[in-house]
Amino acid sequence: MSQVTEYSEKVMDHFSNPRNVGEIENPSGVGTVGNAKCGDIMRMYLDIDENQIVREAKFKTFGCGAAVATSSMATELVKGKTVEEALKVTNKAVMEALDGLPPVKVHCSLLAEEAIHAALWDYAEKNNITIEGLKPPVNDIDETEKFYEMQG
Amino acid sequence: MSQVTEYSEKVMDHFSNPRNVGEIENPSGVGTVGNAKCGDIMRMYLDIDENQIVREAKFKTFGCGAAVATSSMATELVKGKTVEEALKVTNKAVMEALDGLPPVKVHCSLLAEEAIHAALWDYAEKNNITIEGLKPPVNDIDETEKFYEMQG
Amino acid sequence: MSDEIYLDNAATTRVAPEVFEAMKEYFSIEYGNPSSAYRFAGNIAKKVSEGRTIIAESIGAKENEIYFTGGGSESDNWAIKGVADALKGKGNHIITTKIEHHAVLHTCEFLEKHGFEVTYLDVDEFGRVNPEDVEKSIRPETILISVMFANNEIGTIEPVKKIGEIAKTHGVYFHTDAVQAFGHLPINVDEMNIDMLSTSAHKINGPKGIGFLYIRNGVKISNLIHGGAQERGRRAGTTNAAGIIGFAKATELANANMQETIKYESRLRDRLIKRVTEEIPYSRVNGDLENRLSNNANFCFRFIEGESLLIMLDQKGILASSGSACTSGSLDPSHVLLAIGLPHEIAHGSVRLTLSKETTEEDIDYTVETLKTIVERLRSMSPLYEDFTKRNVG
Amino acid sequence: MSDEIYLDNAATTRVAPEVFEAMKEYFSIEYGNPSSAYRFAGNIAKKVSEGRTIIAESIGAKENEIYFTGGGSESDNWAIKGVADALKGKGNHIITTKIEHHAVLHTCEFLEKHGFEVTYLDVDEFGRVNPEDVEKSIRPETILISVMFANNEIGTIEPVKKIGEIAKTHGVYFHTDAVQAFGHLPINVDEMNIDMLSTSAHKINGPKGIGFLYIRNGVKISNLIHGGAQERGRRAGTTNAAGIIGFAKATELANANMQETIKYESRLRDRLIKRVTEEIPYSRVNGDLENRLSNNANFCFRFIEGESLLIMLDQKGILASSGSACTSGSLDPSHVLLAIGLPHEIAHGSVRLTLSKETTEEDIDYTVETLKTIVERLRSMSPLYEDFTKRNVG
Ligand SMILES: Cc1ncc(COP(=O)(O)O)c(C=O)c1O
Ligand SMILES: Cc1ncc(COP(=O)(O)O)c(C=O)c1O
Repeated sequence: MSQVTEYSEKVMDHFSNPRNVGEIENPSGVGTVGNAKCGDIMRMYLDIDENQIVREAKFKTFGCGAAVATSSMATELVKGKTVEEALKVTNKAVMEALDGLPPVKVHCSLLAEEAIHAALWDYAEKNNITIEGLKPPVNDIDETEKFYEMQG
Repeated sequence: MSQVTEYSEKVMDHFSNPRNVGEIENPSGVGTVGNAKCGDIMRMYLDIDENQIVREAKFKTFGCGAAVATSSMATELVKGKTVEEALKVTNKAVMEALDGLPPVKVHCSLLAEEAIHAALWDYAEKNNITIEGLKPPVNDIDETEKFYEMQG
Repeated sequence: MSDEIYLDNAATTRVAPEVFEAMKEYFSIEYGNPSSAYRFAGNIAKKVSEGRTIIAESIGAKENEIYFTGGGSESDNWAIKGVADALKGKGNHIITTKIEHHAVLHTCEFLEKHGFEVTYLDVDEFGRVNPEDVEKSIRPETILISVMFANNEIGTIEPVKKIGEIAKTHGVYFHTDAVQAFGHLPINVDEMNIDMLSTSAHKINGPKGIGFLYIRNGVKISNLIHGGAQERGRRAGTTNAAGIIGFAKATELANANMQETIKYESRLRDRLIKRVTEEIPYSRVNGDLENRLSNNANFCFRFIEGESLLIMLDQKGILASSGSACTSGSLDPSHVLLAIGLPHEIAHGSVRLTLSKETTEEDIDYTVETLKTIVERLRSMSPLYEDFTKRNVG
Repeated sequence: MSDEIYLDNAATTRVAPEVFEAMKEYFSIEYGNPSSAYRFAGNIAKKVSEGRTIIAESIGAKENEIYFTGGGSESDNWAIKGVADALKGKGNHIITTKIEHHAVLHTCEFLEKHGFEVTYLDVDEFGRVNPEDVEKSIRPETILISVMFANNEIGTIEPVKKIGEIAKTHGVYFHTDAVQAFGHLPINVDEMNIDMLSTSAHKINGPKGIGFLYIRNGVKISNLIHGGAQERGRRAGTTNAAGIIGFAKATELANANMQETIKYESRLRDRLIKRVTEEIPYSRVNGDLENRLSNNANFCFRFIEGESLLIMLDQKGILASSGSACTSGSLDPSHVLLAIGLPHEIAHGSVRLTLSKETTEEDIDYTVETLKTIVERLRSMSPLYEDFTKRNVG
């Protein structure tokens, strides 16, 4: 793979010391994207206050080094932002903040963007509001069922 | 080619210090075999006395290391022999006397045998005798003509 | 490098110091072309020929049945495409398995685009090919059976001898990719009825860029690399004398200590497998536990992904691999793990640890402890593990 | 070896000490697989990538247009068979010349057995291909033109740039076998409109078993060696890191001193040619005197045969070659000498002396003196010379 060589120092830093790993109890919004079949699942928890400001963001990720690093960076980027601003944290923004990703890993940054959107969608649904420009997340994690049936 | 490695010490000796190189003036028999196109020409001169004993044998050869060595060995082998005995100096005998030849060079020993036969044939013709078992040599050196026309 | 624990010997190995010693003068001192007419070329020709003899004898073959190539991939390509081309008048069917190396699989796929039909046999959950399946797949138009000697990912050793017998009975050529087996296991091409066999020097402490294809005398096969008359007119290219001499030395070393090495490595391997499967929950070992390469251990750890695991191992000084290094750049999990029936998500969480005789028991124990910590850490970050524990609680 | 005069540098060259130095740690110390996920593989990947850059830049190509192979023969086979396979739907005609290396010729002959038509262009008495002949041979179904950059036997440099222009105008791919030219002559694939270019490291003081094929981005070509994803999925086989690093160093050295080397070698070569043709009667130089590799001299000596000459030279410490070493085992004279119009019997009496920058003027003078003695000696044994002198007297 050679990803290690190709990962920037920032990526390696966010992989080795991921920021905001964990769960939020009773989150304002939570979203899970990706699927285990493809080897990446990201779950993002958001704590959003009454001014629509993201107070806290946490993640859990099953995936490669880039998946972990992009999740970590995505949580960092949305923290403190308004919902509207958070929505504009694109995969490009995540990549740039990480000083780039190897071409085969670009999809991880897309996943991070999707994770933010999924968490925001959940927040919007729970609060019965509409966030302009936000589309419902695609759920393709049904494969995971099979996974639990498997003997370890 | 790797012939050098594959040549026996005897072959190398007969190549480096060929015995009986040269011409015989007014030979009892002389024969030229091979053709320049294939890269080998051998000419053998024989001096045969009234008792049909080969007193002297000389050769000239255009050809590879094995061609020179087999010519040299062939002259050695026929010297002192009767015509009848000389006729029995086969390519196998020449090869054995040289401790063998690499497979791609076996044809040189055949040429040496032919050279003996050609010289004996010439002797028989000149003296109007028949040597039992001796066939006329095949002349295929006509290509050589073209050779002389070529500018050096 | 020296303070790291190298557990990726199935990917490539260190050139043994003795091998390097044997090769080195053939770079700058004895550098000539063994096909030349001068004496100093002759010395090289002699060393190359001695090397060929060592290698031939090690598998019970004749010198003139060994054809040096640029490595295992070339050997595999040559065997399969060469027979396909030579026998295309006779038939167009090839039998192989789902767990072959890509050098075999992609070659077969290429041939499928050229009018050939290929049967890719299933394997059982341990990665074993059933010889009966081989036999049942033979058709009148079958021209080649290609089954690997031992698998590069999960270490399973295939029933090559039985397959060879079947191939012989049915008059079909039998090729085996022995890249992982050569120098690691005893091989005899006659006893095993092998017609063609591929190897690669760098898997047995030899240099990269050199391998050979054994071709039984009489086998009809077209050339893959046409040109000069090297390798008896069947594989062109200026003879890589240093490579051959190094490969021969590596073969010699491997053979001299084969039984000892197998014994030594198996003990460490078994310790590794035992400790990991006992001490790390939700882990499994892949491949056959009995018929297994002595240096191979392959694990799946549920709820985590292989690359993250590899990088963390690397950060702790342990060099391992997830599946085949050749699938680099691809996001699909190993075709071998899928073939033994693992779902994608579990196959993604695999790691291959391949030992050498330089591996120590301390290395193994350190690796187990490190794995425990890393797996735990990654699980604590895994949404799959979160769901799993919540379900089990709930 | 050290007290011998090595004049067979077109066959193979000595690995330069700097090259050996650059390579050596990649055998036993940094031996990993650059396609692996761990850091120490990363160091190697970096060196390999730097090497690719050096090599790419040396011919004005991009890094991702360089594909490492096992040598010149593989590169030639790949270029020709790869394009033939990829474009077989478009056409089945290939244009090449009568003086190509066997790696090209035998590959074309193989394709002829598979439905392709090949035009083998004549050359003039100096071994030059006429670009007009190339143009005239192009048909609607022509898919490839393959003309060597410089000939390995007689040193003639072909009008590659003109041929490249013609190929481009007609929309036909142009491959050139630059095995003898790379590192010896300035090459720019864009200026010369080259689509594919074959090289081999051991011709420029690099190691054997490594070469590359340049493939212009966008060129349609099938793989020759299928398997792992190395070389961007186009040439399988564990990366030969030491080989690539050595090749890159050799390229660097060759480029740094190219003009000097050309000047130095040409002077010695011209001295050799002048003295031989002036001082040895019935001798001729083969090949083009102007467009000629700076290290190549090729002579015919009438009335004598090449192998005998070679062995005697060897006995005097001079290592040379007659025609191509690849035709070893064959009794036919060089196809190149026949193509420039020499009759068989003269072609048999040829010797190729190829210099390097380590060759000295003393070496050249000693070689001339030795040649004089040997030629005289062999003529005194030659029945052809006997006939010739008798005729001229009579
Ligand atoms: C012009 C030419 N092409 C191709 C080759 C083949 O190269 P290799 O022997 O490295 O495969 C050679 C050298 O032998 C050559 O001189
Ligand atoms: C089973 C098997 N076959 C073929 C190969 C290809 O060998 P190489 O990379 O030397 O071409 C490998 C190793 O990569 C292998 O493990």
